Amino acid sequence: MAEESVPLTFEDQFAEAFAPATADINATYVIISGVFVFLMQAGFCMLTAGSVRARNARGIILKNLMDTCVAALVYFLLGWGLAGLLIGDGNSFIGTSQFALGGLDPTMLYNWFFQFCFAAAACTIVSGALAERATFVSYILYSVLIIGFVYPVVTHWVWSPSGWASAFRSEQADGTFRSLLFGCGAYDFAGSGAVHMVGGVAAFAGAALLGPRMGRFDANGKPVPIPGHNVALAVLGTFILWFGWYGFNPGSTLMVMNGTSAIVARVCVTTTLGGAAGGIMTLFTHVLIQYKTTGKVVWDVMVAANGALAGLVAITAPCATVEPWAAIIIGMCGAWVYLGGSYLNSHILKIDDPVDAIAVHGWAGIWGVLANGLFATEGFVAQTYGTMPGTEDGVRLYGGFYGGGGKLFAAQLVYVLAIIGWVGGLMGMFFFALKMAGLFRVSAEVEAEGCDTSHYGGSVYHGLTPETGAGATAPASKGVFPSKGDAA
Amino acid sequence: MADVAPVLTEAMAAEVNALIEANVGTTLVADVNNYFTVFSGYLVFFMQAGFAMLCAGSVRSKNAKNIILLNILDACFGCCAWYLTGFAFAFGDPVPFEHCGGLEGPALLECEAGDPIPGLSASQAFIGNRFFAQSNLPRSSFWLWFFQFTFAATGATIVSGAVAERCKFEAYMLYELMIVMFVYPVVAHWMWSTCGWLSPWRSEATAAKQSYLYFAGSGVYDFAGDAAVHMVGGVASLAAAWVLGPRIGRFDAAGNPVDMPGHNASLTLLGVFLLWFGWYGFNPGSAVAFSLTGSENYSKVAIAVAINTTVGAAAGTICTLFIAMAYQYFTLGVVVWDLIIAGNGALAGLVSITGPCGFVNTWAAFIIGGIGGFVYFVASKVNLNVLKIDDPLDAIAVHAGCGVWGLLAGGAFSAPGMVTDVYGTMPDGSQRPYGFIMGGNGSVLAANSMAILVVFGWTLAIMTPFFILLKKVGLFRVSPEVEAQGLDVSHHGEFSAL
Amino acid sequence: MADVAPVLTEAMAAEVNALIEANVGTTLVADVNNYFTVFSGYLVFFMQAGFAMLCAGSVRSKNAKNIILLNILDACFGCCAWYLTGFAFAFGDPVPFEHCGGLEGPALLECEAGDPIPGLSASQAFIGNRFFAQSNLPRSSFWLWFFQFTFAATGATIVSGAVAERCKFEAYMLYELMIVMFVYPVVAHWMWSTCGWLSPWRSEATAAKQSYLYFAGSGVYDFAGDAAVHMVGGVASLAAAWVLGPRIGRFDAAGNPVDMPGHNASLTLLGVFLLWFGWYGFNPGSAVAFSLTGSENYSKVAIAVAINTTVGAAAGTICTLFIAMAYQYFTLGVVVWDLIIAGNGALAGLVSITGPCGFVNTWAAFIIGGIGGFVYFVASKVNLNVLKIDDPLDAIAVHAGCGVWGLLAGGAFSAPGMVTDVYGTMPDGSQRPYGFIMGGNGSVLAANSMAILVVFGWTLAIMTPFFILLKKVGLFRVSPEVEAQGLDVSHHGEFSAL
Repeated sequence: MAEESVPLTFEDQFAEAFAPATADINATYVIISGVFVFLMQAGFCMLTAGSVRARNARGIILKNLMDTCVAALVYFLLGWGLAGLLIGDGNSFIGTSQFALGGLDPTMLYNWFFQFCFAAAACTIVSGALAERATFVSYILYSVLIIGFVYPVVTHWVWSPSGWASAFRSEQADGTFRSLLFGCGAYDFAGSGAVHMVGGVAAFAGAALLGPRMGRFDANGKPVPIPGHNVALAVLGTFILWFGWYGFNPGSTLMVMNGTSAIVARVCVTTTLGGAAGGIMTLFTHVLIQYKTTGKVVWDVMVAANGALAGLVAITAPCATVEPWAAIIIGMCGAWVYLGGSYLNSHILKIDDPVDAIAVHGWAGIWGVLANGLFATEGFVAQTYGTMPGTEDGVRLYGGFYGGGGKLFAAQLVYVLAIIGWVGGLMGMFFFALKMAGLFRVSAEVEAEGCDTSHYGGSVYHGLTPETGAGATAPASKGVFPSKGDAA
Repeated sequence: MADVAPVLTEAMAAEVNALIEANVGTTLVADVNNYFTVFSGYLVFFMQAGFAMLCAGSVRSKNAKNIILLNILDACFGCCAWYLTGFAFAFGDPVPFEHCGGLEGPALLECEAGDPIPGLSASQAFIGNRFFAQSNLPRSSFWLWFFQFTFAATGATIVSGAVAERCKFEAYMLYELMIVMFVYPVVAHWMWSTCGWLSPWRSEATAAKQSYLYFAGSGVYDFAGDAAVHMVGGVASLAAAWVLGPRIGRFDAAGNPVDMPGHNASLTLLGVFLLWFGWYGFNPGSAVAFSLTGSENYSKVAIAVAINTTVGAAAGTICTLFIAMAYQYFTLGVVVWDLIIAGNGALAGLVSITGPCGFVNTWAAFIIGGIGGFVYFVASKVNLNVLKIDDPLDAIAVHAGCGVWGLLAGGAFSAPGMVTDVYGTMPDGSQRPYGFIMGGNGSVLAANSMAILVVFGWTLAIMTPFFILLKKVGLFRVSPEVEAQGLDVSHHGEFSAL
Repeated sequence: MADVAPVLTEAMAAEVNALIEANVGTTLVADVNNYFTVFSGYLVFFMQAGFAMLCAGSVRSKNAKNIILLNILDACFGCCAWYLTGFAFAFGDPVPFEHCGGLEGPALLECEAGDPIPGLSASQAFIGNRFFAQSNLPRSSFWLWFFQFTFAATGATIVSGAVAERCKFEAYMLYELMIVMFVYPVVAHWMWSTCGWLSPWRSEATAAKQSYLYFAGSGVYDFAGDAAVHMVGGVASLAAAWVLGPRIGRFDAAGNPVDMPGHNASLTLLGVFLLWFGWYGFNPGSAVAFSLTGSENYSKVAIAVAINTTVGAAAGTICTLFIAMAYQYFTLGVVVWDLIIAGNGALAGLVSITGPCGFVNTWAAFIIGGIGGFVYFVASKVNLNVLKIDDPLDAIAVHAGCGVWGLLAGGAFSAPGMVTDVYGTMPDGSQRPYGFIMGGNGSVLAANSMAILVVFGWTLAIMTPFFILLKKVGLFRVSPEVEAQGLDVSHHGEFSAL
């Protein structure tokens, strides 16, 4: 070491001496953050399990478990390679190497683990939207497609050093700089677009093609509420998700040393403020609307829980680049976007989304990406993305509200439209093909009875009589609490 | 080392060492510590999920949705309240020697040794006064903001159990704002700020306007918040449950308590486990540092805390379970191992060890946790049978009762070496006071007793009139019809079926 | 920085480097590693919550409270037992070179190279003998105590599933003390202590009184505890379930098994997810270090483990689900995707990869996890249909069955480079033995097979007589009336409604 670079300075010495420890600490940080993100699988599972009727809970839990497993295998074989997140010389559309982790430096493996957890999260968003009527096989096929192709390509666009929408585009081999989209690239720090919108748009395509559950709309086309069977589970899921978000957002710094812990702490703060503002604003807006229309005041816990999630989704893209006060505004607007999206879905488009995944992840995700074009501050952008390559002053573009001009907003908008087009187009075709093949939806009899008895080895609850409340939400037909039919 | 010829002069080596220290201190170590603290904050945040499940399982199913909503809003409103004024009142202190920034060498030394910090007022001992809505808060302090926010939210959520099944949703929101915006931050300031009048973190600079340095010669030893978090929450629960009155049917005509078991023991115990898990952020995280330059293995503080936490909880659970079994055996003649009592016993042990966890040996943690279980059991019986206060989750007995015991135990069992590890030595280099059982004098006990008194006084003095006012204007309690029917039907849409 | 001469000669640079290393190595890196390990311990502790939910959901509702109580007491009694003797038997070894403290330079070298450690006895290969009740345990080793406690508690809790719905509460407490105080620590000592007779961590100093250095030339490669944790728990489950006999109604008059599904699959799967989450502490944490001075990117060990853990679980789940589906399709002609089987498959994959996770490539983890699912499925059928053992949670098949497979897989798939990363080279600087499929010889397989045999022998030899004794004195099983009625009503107060 020493002989290469004599004479040395103290600075060199320090850098060299601390480098191994710093790298290791950064790697632990990413791994532990990834473990938190992994727990979001449990959160999604509990959220959807509690949000469906008891007779379909077992199936939805199985789908959630399986998409985790499928994500691990498929992301290993295909997804990571197509995402090409560490490859600077890939093309701007898709990654083309490191399939099955071949050729990946072992010291970089932590990135795979972290990204796998993200892929699983993106995939599992859809399970709720297709709940109670999609077949198991179609869901597994969907998981393979989204993890193996659709999702990684989007992440390549925005997070790879060569992606067309990426703000990380770097020097090419010949020393020239790649041009950035609108001179800035899209800022999607932790994935409002790449993760949540992908899931939300796929959910939209799936739910639209699958059609509503029986009885979701009455003869006049008015939506009839089909509440879930277990609020405690659903809110447990929400809390676990929020907890996992502390791996999702702050973990996306991918490092904690060399002063980045200040960014990490700031992301914690903005994430918290965004979620809190979303929860409060959604609840109050909902109460207000309800009071105006029906004259009753009802504080609905599931609305608050979804609102908090919408706030968290909205703050996911801008969490590192906005001021704390802006996080509150973004979370609040996220609440309204969520409520508007939910209304649009159920009352105008007549799409049945049992857990409001489209509104929470799709609509709030769009808002989160766009909000970055408005609220990103110059200083935080520089801190997060570094100086602008190939320019003299090194200033990156920042949000329109700070006088940064409209180019960043334009880039964010193009990025949003590209995701909608890509995911909506591909997944729409795929779900349509499934539908044509008759693989997509369970038969009407099975749906009426609930999928668990016939498909998933019995009811989720065994040996219980429905408690007082169960009758209100799910008719106590033989499908709800049957004795288990055949041997396992 | 021995093999290398000493090319560096002694002076150069010393300078290199100083450079290393400076370098390690400002970059690596600060980052590692921030990393540690924010992760601990995540675990503390997860305690919200624990409380939600604990409460949801412990109430009747007709009120489950209501109490879960209270719990999720705790986090949301707590965050806003902490943003606006909470952090400012608690930690809005002038930074010592901030005014020396830019100076170097002898000028810096002179500045540091000089007069008290500019901007320090006498009121600073009582309440912080800057950083409202994070204005001017340096980014390098955001980790503290986040970590302390999770504490504030945890403290506030304690009350939701005590007022369950009968409190109006609107009243709870007002209470939440009140406690996180003002009541809790002030107590936290007293105990933990570098300026607080009971704090052992004071220095000659921050205490400059007062006549003493450490209260009772030691300051209050409250490592992770028995006084600031648990007692504030527990005493507020006492005020709330007392003003609110018992649930319909909780006491029969003769005034004897009637059992009202919760609807789902699995959820309750899931909540206990989540809380226990989160406590590993709460207690060890309160070290707020894992590594210090110039101190070998500073991590031993946080690790000893983790062990004490485990041991305290284990001892609390076992003691409570056996005490409850014995009690039932002698009164009713049957042997029953009550799960819910055991779960509360775990929480009692955890609360008891929260205050002294940084200062006591492992064997002492067994004793503290075990007695904590006993304290909880007695406090719970007194509450119910003597004071006739209806506390659906036993929040008063667990958090106020065991919080008091934890502070007293800190005065008794604090071990000299461990106190020094946490607080350093006295300004004159002598040993800090420690527990009287360990051979020290009574100053820690005196200071901690003072903390108990002032927390009781402060919290009751503010929260009782507040709750009475709410009651007078008819905002506090739901109507008897709604209560009989369950809050979920009328206020929160449909039933939580399960 | 500006004050110091900016340019160093090579010799000076070396000395500066040494200073930095000493400084960073003893403080920062040690602290960071402790942090990593303790944090992993928290996650492992959280597995208690996972087991509690898994068990609660998998039993009938009339026994849910009982089994949750067993699970919370596992942590509590486990803590006491580990404090008293567990840690001492497992890791109570003389510290190598402790006696050289204070020596320097050549004297130190001579001392280190010299005779075996004073205080080392031949029995040290079998069992540890100091640090009872933490006496004389240096605080710098507390991190190990805590981390290993969470392992002991996890191993013990496995049995609660196998004895569910019929075991007496008092018997379970005695079992818990027995296994954590003695049975588990001894096995852990064999595998993981620097002195243990099967351990690959031995050195010439610690193995001085034995005729060999590594058993079978390699020692047992058990990274995170297939032998010590899962097999001990699984084999004890076998003994317990066999002595206890099946639940009433589990087999019909003809001896055919009758299904007894659990009451709440949501809770069961919540438990699976929490366990999987906790496993990220269990497996990667077993590296017990994330950074080593003098080794670049030591974190790669723990990271590879995290990935292998994920892959193993995923492969296990998928394989098991498809095997179960195919089996049902061929026997009954219907396609059913059974959730509970898939959940157990995830656990089977996790257990299978626990032993070899530090030594195998990612592709091997797929194979190990997948075959683990198959092993679980077959073991479960054999248990139920051939041995007629009633194991409500399939704990025997998952933990003992896949534990055996994991050890065998370690003998087959261990990759040379990864073994070196974990254990270093042989004392003579040559490559450690590795798996026979990877081109190595059979020594790892031989050593791991020996581990399987001795764990079976040791655990059965102690636990079977113990359980039989409990049965003889009538302490083991509840009366048929109580069993029929459910344990919750008679022993634990009211129903857990759900």
